[in-house]
Amino acid sequence: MQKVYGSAAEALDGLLFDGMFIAAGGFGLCGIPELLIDAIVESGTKDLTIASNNCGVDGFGLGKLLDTKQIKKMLSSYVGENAEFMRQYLSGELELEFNPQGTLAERMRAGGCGIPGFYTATGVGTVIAEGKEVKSFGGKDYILEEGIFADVAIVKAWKADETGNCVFRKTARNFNPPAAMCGKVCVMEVEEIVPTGSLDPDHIHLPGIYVHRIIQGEHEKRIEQRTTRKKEDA
Amino acid sequence: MQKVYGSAAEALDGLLFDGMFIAAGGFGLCGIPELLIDAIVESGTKDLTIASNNCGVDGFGLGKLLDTKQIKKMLSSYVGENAEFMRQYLSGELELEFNPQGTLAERMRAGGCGIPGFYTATGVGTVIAEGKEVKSFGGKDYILEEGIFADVAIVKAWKADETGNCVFRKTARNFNPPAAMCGKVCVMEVEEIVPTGSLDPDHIHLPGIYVHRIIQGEHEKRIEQRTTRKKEDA
Amino acid sequence: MPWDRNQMAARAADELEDGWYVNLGIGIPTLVANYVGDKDITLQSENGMLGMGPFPFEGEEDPDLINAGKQTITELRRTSYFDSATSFGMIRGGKIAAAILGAMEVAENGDLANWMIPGKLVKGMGGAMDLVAGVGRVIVVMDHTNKHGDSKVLKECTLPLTGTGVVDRIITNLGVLDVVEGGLKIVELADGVTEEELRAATQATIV
Amino acid sequence: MPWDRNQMAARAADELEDGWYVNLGIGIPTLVANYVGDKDITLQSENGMLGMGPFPFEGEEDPDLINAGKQTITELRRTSYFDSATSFGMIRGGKIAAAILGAMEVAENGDLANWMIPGKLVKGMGGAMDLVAGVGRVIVVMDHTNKHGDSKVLKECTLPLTGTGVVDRIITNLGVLDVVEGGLKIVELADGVTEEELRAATQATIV
Repeated sequence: MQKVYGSAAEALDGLLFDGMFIAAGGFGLCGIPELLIDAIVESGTKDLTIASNNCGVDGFGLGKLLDTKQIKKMLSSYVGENAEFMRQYLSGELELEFNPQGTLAERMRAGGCGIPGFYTATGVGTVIAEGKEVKSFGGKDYILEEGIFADVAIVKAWKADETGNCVFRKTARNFNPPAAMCGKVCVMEVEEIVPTGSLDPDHIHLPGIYVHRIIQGEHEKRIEQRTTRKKEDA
Repeated sequence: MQKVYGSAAEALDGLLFDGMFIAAGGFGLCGIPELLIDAIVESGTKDLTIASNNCGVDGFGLGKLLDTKQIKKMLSSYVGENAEFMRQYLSGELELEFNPQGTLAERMRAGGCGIPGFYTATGVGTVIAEGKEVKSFGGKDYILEEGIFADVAIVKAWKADETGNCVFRKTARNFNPPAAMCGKVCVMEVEEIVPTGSLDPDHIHLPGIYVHRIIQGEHEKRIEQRTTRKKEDA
Repeated sequence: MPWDRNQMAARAADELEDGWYVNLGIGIPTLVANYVGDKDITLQSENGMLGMGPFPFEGEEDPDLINAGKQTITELRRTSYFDSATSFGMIRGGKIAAAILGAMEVAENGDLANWMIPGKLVKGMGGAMDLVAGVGRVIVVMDHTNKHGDSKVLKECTLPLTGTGVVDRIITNLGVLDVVEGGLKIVELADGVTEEELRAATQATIV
Repeated sequence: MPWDRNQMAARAADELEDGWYVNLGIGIPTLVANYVGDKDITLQSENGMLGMGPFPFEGEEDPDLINAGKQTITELRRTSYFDSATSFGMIRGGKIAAAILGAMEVAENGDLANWMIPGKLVKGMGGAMDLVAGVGRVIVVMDHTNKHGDSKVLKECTLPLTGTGVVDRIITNLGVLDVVEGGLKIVELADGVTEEELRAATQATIV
């Protein structure tokens, strides 16, 4: 069971094909798989459908795949940080399926957990409910949402051991575990690969069973909104 | 927000009523809420419906509530360790709704996550599917299972801080997080209450939002099957 | 004189009860955190955190620690982190006592529109639809009228909805209204605002 | 001579491939762990653990560390713990490559019965229904006949089912059979067992 690869390109070797469906972790630019995104840009794989809460920003994160027009369709909850996204979407070059944020996260988890559909009150009576089955439980209406099953998941963790057990740091966890779960193959990039046995088994956020290939690398970890207070305010 | 109570009886004060629905954590005798079970025995509350993977053993764990005939109905996946359970069940004194173990766990999580129903392949074509809606996804049949919403959850963790953030130890985690989630009120017993701030925010298994009342106490932690090997076998 | 942004935020903070877990939206709702005083309120950030702290001191920003508005923040002693599925599980499951949100339009039946202007603003709903469908109490904080002077408190929303019948209470620069049977009920007037002024600025039925 | 329990377990271990995550049922399947040799196999215990280790040394039993059979066990360097919902999420989601399970009856269409004898044995299915519905490959290990000499490899199961059409391969004391179109196919005979003996002990259609 050799899961550790030398580079993002090697880790993605044999997994990419035009028209494929990718689930990506991250929220905004926090906890995004920077290195794997770069490698997909490099690969030139096109007509991608990507499930990701956001689509990066212009020129960074998944925004890079917009610039190269490799994305055919996004499943996202919020794409407001990205002028190129708007341009492609409004011109009809890019398809967009809005998913409420919690619905998107749960759809990923559901896919990973072998649940093809679940009911939620989120979006009832809104445009999100259009074309979806409505069922009443206890006199209240819910809509059917389907599990997401991706060809490949690209995710980012803080540390992983050689068997793929991994831990995330603070709010960089976000969509990474559910995205990892819903990929037929999950490729993970981390800041540090540690020897197996050095992570406490009670502290592992995502067990190695979900992680098929791992790479270690340097991350820019760009900050989207740098908000601070002055020491004297405290 | 005062969540810490002095005793199991105090922590359950005002929550118990005849005919109520309780979700309980634990697997076998591992990670069960021993002290809260004792307090419910003491309370005399009857006609209980309890969702719990098992029903303890004769004279310990939920088995104590069988001895006092306080249980009307169990939702469980396995009750094979308990002669009194069999006696009451076969004589018609006790109702039993078998739930596959994973379905039971997911039903609890679903209830806690506001999901009234989900589809699973587990049990399709078996007695478990009787009376349940069947739906096809991708040409395969799945059955509809409903979320569990309990009046009270009784669970056991290893340590909790004063805001209810808690951590479990090894396989004593089991059903405790999903059971905690599905209770309108969740009462938790722990081996140690630690000051808020002493648990690493990245290591918390169940955030305090799910935990309403906490007690600390001594646990017997009985072992059901003591299996060992000799040093010379190693 | 109508309330300003900070007064609206302060008024919204009065809605919160000791021990509550609360989600604050972007804009004026964010300011509510400044006015909770001694109350024991735990703020959720729906990207995966309970116990959201203030902005970091300059130079202490952590790219792994942001709120749902993508701003750098800090943690508290009570903080816990979790993934997005768990985060929205607690929202959908009714564990969050209240959400305080901004709005473009609110209707007298509690319908809320706060995520889209067709053909113009197509950013997405983020977590707003999950929040209004899941939390215990939805409190809207917004200006009573838009920049053209048109009422944002309507008989029916004209924009795509975020949720139907979800709003419990509306706090505007002119006062506080509750969604009740048959329309809206005036709970309170902003200092110096008359009932006539509020009624004149309101398209919705006031009962 | 038919295989004994350990030979059946050893044969079942041959089914496992390097890198697999595997769930072993109670009884003979538990013995499979003794025969995986150098292969990198990670055992799941469905009560919430990956990387199940051997029994503890005497005096080192930990009540917080048990397997799905409620036996005290140990952890390994690769071990991770998780809750029951997550555990069955990975089972249901097909992340477990194979389950090796005991059975009361198997039918030629892959139906499996291993949890209940009506009016007699009412213990419950535990995680068996989830496992057979979810894992990549279901391998049954059992004696070919019951203690009365009746075949357990049947045209149709008579007992309440655990799953329909779920079994991929059957390993018995007499040999190895695969569930294929139209019935069962003999893959291998136990040492010294003839095809006639196996056919005679099998009620199911052999193709």
